[in-house]
Amino acid sequence: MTMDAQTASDRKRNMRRLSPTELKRPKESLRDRMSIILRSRVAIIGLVIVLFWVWVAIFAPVISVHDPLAQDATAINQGPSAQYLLGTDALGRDVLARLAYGSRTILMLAPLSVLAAVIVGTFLGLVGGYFGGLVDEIVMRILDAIMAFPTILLYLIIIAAIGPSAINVVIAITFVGAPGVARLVRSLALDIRVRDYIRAAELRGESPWYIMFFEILPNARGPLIIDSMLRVGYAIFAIGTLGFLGLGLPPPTPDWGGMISAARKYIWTNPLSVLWPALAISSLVVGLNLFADGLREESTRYQ
Amino acid sequence: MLVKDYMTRHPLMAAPDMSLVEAQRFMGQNNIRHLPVVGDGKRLLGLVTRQSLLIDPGRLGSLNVWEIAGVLSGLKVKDVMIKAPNVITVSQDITIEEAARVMVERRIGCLPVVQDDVLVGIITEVDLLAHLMEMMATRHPGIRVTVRMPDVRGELAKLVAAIAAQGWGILACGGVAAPKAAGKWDAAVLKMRDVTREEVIAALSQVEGHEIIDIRDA
Amino acid sequence: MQQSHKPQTPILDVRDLAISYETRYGDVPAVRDVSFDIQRGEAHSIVGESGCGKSTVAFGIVNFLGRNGRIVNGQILFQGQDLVGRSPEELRQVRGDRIAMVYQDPMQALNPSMRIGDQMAEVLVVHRMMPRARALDYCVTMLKRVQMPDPENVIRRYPHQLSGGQQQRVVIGMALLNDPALLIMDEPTTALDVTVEATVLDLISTLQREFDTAIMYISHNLGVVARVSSKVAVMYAGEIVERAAVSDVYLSPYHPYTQGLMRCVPRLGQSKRESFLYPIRGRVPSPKNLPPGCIFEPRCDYARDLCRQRRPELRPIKLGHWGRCHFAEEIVQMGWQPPEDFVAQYTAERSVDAAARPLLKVTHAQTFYPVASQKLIGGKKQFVRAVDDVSIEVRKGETLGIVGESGCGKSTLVKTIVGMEKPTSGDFEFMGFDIAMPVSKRKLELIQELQMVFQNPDSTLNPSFSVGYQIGRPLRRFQTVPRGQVEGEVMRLLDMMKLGGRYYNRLPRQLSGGEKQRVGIARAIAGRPEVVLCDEPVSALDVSVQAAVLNLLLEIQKEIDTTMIFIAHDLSVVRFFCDNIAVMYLGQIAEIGPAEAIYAPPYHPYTEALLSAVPIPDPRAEQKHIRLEGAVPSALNPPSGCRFHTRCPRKIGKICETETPPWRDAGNGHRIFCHIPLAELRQMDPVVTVRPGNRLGRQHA
Amino acid sequence: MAKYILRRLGFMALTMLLVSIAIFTISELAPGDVARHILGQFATPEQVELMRNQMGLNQPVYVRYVDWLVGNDWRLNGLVGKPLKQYKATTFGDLNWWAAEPDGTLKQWKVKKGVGLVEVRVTPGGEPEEIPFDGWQVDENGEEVFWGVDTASHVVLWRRSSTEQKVGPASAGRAMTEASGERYYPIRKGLLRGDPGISQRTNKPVAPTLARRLRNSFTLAGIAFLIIMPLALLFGILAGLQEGSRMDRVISVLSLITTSVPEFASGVFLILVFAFWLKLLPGAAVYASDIAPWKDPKLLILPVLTLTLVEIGYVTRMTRASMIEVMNAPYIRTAYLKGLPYWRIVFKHAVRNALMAPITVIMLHVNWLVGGIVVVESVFGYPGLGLYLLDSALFKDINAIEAGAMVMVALAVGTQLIADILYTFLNPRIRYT
Repeated sequence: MTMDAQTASDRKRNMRRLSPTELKRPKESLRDRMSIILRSRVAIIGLVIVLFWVWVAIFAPVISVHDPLAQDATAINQGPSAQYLLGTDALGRDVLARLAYGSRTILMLAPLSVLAAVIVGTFLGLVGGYFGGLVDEIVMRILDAIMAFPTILLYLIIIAAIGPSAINVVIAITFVGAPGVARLVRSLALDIRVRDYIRAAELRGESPWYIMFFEILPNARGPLIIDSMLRVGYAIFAIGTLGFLGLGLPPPTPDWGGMISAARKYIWTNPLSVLWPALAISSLVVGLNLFADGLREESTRYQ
Repeated sequence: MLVKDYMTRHPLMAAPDMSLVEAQRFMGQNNIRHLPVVGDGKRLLGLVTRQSLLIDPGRLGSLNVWEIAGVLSGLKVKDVMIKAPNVITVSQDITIEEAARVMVERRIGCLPVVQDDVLVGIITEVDLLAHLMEMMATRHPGIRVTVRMPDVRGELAKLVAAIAAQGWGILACGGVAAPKAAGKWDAAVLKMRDVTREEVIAALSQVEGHEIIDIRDA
Repeated sequence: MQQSHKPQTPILDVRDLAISYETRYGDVPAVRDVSFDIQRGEAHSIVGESGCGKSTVAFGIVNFLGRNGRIVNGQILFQGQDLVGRSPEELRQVRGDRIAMVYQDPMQALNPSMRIGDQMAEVLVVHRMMPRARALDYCVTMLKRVQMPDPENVIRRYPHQLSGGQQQRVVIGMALLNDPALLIMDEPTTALDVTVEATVLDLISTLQREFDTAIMYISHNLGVVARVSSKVAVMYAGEIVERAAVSDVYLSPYHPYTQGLMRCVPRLGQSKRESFLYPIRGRVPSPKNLPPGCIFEPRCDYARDLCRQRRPELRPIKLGHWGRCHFAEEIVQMGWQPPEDFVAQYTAERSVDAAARPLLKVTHAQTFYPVASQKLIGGKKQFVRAVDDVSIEVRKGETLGIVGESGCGKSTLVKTIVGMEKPTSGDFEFMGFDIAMPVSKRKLELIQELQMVFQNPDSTLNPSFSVGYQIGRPLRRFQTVPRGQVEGEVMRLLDMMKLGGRYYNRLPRQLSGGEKQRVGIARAIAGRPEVVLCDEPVSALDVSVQAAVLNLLLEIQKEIDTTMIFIAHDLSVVRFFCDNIAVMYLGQIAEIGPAEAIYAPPYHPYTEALLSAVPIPDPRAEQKHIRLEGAVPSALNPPSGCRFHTRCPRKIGKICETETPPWRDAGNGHRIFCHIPLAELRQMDPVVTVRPGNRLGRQHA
Repeated sequence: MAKYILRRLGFMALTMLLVSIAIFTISELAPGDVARHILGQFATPEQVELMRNQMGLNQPVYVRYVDWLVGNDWRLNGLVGKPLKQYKATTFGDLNWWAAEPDGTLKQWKVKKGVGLVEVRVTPGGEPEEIPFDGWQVDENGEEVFWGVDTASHVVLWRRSSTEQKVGPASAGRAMTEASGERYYPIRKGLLRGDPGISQRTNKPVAPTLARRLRNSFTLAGIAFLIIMPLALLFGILAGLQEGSRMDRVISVLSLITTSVPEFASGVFLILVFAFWLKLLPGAAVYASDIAPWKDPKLLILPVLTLTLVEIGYVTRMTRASMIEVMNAPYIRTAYLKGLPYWRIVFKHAVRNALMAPITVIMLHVNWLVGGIVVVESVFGYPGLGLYLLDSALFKDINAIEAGAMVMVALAVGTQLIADILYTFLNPRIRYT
């Protein structure tokens, strides 16, 4: 007997919750879905935070008057002033500008890498989950091996091998994230593939690809979407970590993790320049997770 | 003919915290005279009877009317009940006459039936009377005849033989020493179905030494 | 008789109970105005279709309504005292001590990580403060009383190590440990096989007498109710519509809904040739949206203006018979006539050409599943012999029924025929082609001719696609109609399913169970297959819906002359619906033949036992009492000789254990796989006999 | 069960093998190399080439891999013509390779300035002494050459002509760039024989450093784990007991926030608050290499706290979800309907089932914990395994990376195995065959 310890937690509930299930659930329109979001205060707070950073990213040039790369030798490691609202870093660069432009980087890379991970993971998960047998065994063994790896070690090795750059960060995060997505999709596919409508499709002689992508995938989208949103949070987390460890984007690029790592050395002289990026990345991840989690809680509450 | 066949299973019961007022109403509404008091798991804690509902006036002697009302409404079942060790109980595997003996000797009207301290039922006077009633086939119509005979071995057999000779069946039969005639035995009830009074008299009067002292349709 | 002098206080007296659930759409009344009482030692059933509030009443009594449910009105007098408004601690003392409950799915109800003994003993430990060791002894005694084999061993096991029937015995034993005054049983046998169900029902009756326990028995199965209880309350949409002694309700129901229910279920022995099922039209109203007058008015054949305006009360119509209908007396006198068009529609007789070449012919089919060896090293590979040497033939236009307990291989057989399993050996011939291969290797034309209807309405449709798309997909794939006409054909199919075009764009979640099943049927017949395999198509449906779906299948059969293989575990339905029946046991066919022949002697001993176990919704029916011992043996290592010999009540000796039985041909295609000579089999008494009497609404049959 | 564990151990060995191959391959493909790192930006190509030669990097990657895995002394002793042996000659010296004579004396050779090749000889227990060398052999070209063992554990091919002329450091970076020999083969015992080799970055044996770092990391993670587990399980159970209650919402949101804040950010916050503003605690955790971290617990507080903050929320949420699921299970309904007191239901029926999922997931989470440790160590400069690995990776110090990675993978896969076995004990329904 093999066991899926990872899925042990998200085992399907066998029992319907007692009461309200007896009532039919009415049709869910877009407005209903919006109302789900609006009903959860947690989700709203998260959404506001995320939207704030999206706004910052879009209007970065407006928000910051300075060039994020411009160095001002006369103002090194300074605290907030009228000229530099949030102060400057060790090279005399404007922290505010770097924060604003840094949000662009991170808000581009994180969703991109998650998208890539979801595409790869979904494909592998569907193939493994639907075909089962040897194919599944091989795919899952490989993914298991990747997942058995300490994540950070994986990042280290990948980045060490292909060198730090934006695209490599995306590749690394995809590589690390895809097995998780694959596992999720596989467990959903395993659940869905024994449903009668899949058997009906097989009895129509449908091709495996049709069944995977048209019969199974649409029914897995709910958990997949929420999982992806949580993953964006983790991706930001990871990008920040890579930046902090010096494995992220190459130096002059504004990158929150890198900013923290650089400013960490001057924490005793210029504590604020390390505080700002730390606050920025924390708030963004917290916002995203609050949003995703609020949404999940609310969408499962009445089921 | 054991207690477990005649007792009331799952009797009404009360929790020790039930107020006395409520218990009174409860017994009245459900027309019962004995209320076993049980804790969790139906463990017998005590028994409330009609008598125990009557409060000893000594307890209230020094109180004024308002105080009396207050005390009465504050009284709980556990304050007035006969506490468990003092309640006479029986096990469900004794015979019904044994239960009757206990009740007669102790002059009590009810016996909680207990197994491992847990209340399994209750047997009351009414249950015993019901038992008597059933033994005498009260519900079934027939000729009820009381025959007085000498208290000698073999006399009942003669009587039964006489009835058997007629091909009749006996619905119920019970005997007791004749209350006012020494040396005689009343074969109290011989209840028979589908016969007439005349036929019975004719048949039984042939038995020597037997005397029909009462015969009626019942 | 002895009870008459005892106090008249019922064990349970529910008065005007109303329960509501708070949802995001506001308060929804789940149960309204429910009153009934249960006397000491009485078995009282509550029967109704799913979602009518039966379980809610039960949970209301034990105060388990969840966070959003509450009792809004009424009293629950238990042993004379009201449970509504009592403190949680008082209620806790009552639960498990004076009121116990047995639930539908025993596997789910037992804690998977605790030993049976501990789970049982804690009831005594908590309520009676009994020391654990003594409590365990007591549990062993109790397990003996519920006829559990080897109880000393069982208390040390975990729930998953017991069979379903044993688990249910454990749950029943646990419920009875504290000698409760009231035992609530919520569909306790629904998950069990019919033979196990029969033994559990026997056990319940025995224990009820022994413990003098009042039983509130909740079920949707009219047959089970008739067997276990003396009184019954019929619930509909949260209200009790009729309440009386079982025989009164079954033989002369007053309420139109009860009458309708009785007309929906086929009686054992009826067949489609001489009788009809009359579904109740419409569907159960949503609790959010109840009609202002009588709740049954929208579906009632007798509805009048008064019914629309005023809600009827539950009133005594005659002694001990309560009904919630304004016109109960009139209705009964009027009698019921089926709509004329309805009768005309279904009376046309179909004939099967017995001499025709079989459309589908399976000979010596075997389907085995390999099982991993249990040994550390080596070990021989073992096989589950799910289907082992089965031969069947189906002629055009014929319906073959396959019955048997779960695990008898009926599903595997069908899966092998449609190509979802690979046969291990045997010949599979369909329309002259060899089909002993999985579906992926078959030609599209062959695939088209063999389609399937599934059991579970909730999973038969893909929740992401509209009804129209899903019915249209086989049309496009098999190119049954030219491209441009697909939509029209889907509309036609929807009409045929009595759904109509407005269903075209609906998503499955907007459909009721019966509607989903109709769509599933439409999808199966869209490609105009020769053979449709139905895997328990109505088992998951409520009886009123079941009748409609069965009628629909009959209609399809008539209109497009489809051949069908019909799997079911309900022997009445199979008898009603099928021309020929195969009874399967442990991967083999025990008896096969025309439907009417299966249900009359000569029987295979297994068929006889099955028929004896079926609960029949007719209090006049008398069944022989035959109960099978033990559980179905493992298909990994089936018994030698006759596979049924381990449980056979008519075993004749050594020969049953050693030799494969011969086929006894009883003529007319009726064959029995048994060592007992045919002459002897013919002398069996019929299992079911019905005392004569009028059956409501079936006079014209 | 035994079969299952054996299979899993086999799987673990296979994973480690694949990982080690992958790391070798990747580091081979990666641009730049360790020699360049060691010598710095201004080294000449010749110096780099020399360095690579000395480090054995010129050999094919598969040879290096096999050497790393199973050692090469058994192969190299053919070149020297004598068995090779490890011996620690002086109290403070390193464990070095020597060529062993049949009589038990051990020999090394080195080039002495102005003298040429000399032989270092030692008898076990005695002091090493230098004696003049005269063992040149003539090769097929008629030149005088010699295969010997140098003082830095290489098998070296010396040529008489070059050893006597070209002497003196080609100094750049470390002194090892002295060129005296012609071919270098670093001698190693191989990982499978318990020797992870010498760190190319520090030029010290990997094993002792790794052990010390591992001990430090274990201290950090162990303390954090001891704090996290009881607290998180408690919070998770409390929150899960009453889904939607005020307590649940507070715990859920707080745990979500703490998990969402990356370690480096929360570390920074903690430093700012406790070290910078309140001046209560030191802001870094730098230890001398031979001091065990528990000797100075004050330094440990902030790193442990950082790690705890991030991890506690995760475990709490896990436990909460599992608890909610269990509390909705039918057997809890059974327990309720049996009339059990609330706390008995919670402790006897719910908790054990509810802990099944979190405990296994927490064990699996060790991966994540390791990642957290790297960052936390990096934030506080804590001398743990994570930081060692990070530095080694940035330096492409292949021996250190490989050794560290092996330890981590063994840890990760091992905990998974433990998690699975634990699960079978918690859940009687699963018995491995």
